Amino acid sequence: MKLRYFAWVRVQVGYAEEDLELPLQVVTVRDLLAWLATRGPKFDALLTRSETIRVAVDQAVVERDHAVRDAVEVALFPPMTGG
Amino acid sequence: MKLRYFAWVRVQVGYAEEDLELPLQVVTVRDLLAWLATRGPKFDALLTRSETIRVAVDQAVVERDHAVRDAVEVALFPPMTGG
Amino acid sequence: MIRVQAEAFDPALELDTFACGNDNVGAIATFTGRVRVAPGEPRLIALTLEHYPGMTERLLGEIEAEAQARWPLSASLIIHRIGRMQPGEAIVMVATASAHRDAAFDACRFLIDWLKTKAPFWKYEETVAGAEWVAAKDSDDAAAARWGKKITAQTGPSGED
Amino acid sequence: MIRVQAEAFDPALELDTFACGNDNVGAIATFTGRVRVAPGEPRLIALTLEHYPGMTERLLGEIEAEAQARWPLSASLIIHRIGRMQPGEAIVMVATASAHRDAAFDACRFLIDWLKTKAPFWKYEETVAGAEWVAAKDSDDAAAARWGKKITAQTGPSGED
Repeated sequence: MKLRYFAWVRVQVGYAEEDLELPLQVVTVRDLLAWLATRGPKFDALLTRSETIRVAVDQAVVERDHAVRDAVEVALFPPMTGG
Repeated sequence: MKLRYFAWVRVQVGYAEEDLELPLQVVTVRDLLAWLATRGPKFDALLTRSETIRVAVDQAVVERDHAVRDAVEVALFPPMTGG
Repeated sequence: MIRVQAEAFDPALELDTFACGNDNVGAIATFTGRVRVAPGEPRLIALTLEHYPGMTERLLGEIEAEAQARWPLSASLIIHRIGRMQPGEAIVMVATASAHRDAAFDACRFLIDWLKTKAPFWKYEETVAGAEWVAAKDSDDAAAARWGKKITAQTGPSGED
Repeated sequence: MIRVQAEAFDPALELDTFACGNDNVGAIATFTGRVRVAPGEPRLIALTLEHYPGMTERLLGEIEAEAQARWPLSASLIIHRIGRMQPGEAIVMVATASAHRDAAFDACRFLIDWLKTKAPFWKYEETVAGAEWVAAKDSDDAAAARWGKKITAQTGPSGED
């Protein structure tokens, strides 16, 4: 699965994307965020602000209980500020 | 006093403006319309549709009980259709 | 700025110079009304706009001042054509500039809603089936009414201008 | 039509070619958002728009289709810049054409309200006092919410796209 980061999430993580294999216990977006937090201080710090992070699964913004296992691409980013 | 006519009111009257001296009994817009109706069939026919006619006294649209005696210019026209 | 003119105008050219050079403008809204051929109706040949010289300019100035008082606008523009024009030509253009989009949008719509019902213009349509004066629309009155009744020239029984 | 581009664009030129040649267009509404220098705040040097390539184009396409479904539009245009830009430059332009003004206005505002909160763009501001990511505004969420929740990409817990 490809993980992509945008805006200050990208800056916090330190890179724009990575390819990952999800552990079996990661089923939903919520699980994914919890697991990411175990990957070190950068992610831990990021996820202390997790309520402001939006998640898109295969380019559609979803809620925390959405499934991620079959996704090709999951993206984490702050609320949009376009226009 | 100058009377001005616009749009189909102008076409019905047959000219765009005229100078008139008002009889003493003409005090309000309502009086003016009633008096105009006595000036011949063109005005009589016009004023059978008088509920659709708007009146401006010195370039401000007013109601029927507005005074006209001291006006410089009074205009009769249908509802506006600009824009 | 107010312009009432018999000459054709180009909305793109007007937008090009509108509010340029003002760094505090974050939002520009424009509305352009064009002479339209309605499908299913007798084909339009020309539209003629008659107006009340003097009153038009005065009322447009009041309407613009009202918009400036209601919203924080950096600039506003009203152009209204008079005389005879062909399908596709621009009849009217309203443009508003503000720091933020709500003010620009609201002021732009306020201005065109008022123009439709309160400014002394009258439309005369020539179609292949004949010619007639365009009747006022109730929907236009309703659109203008939603902005309230603050224009001084729209006074009631005891109103003075 | 949807365009997401790094190159600067000229709103006047876009308006010049928008919906031209369509006789049934009676109303054109446009909105232009520009990079703005806010008085009283640290002077802005540049604004950079980051986006999510692929998702941006898909979501803008969905939003445009939604507008076309809700209102009888003859044409619509969304242009959004990405990358770094200077004060005064246009960031975004929305244009809508319809027979009547209500449809043109409503669709134009719907599109910009959605763009502000639902399209994957993020703003980064550089000022003389430093640089930071622009925070989302509650007022923008409220503006988008007044149009209801029909965009498929904005699905709830069980939503599939």
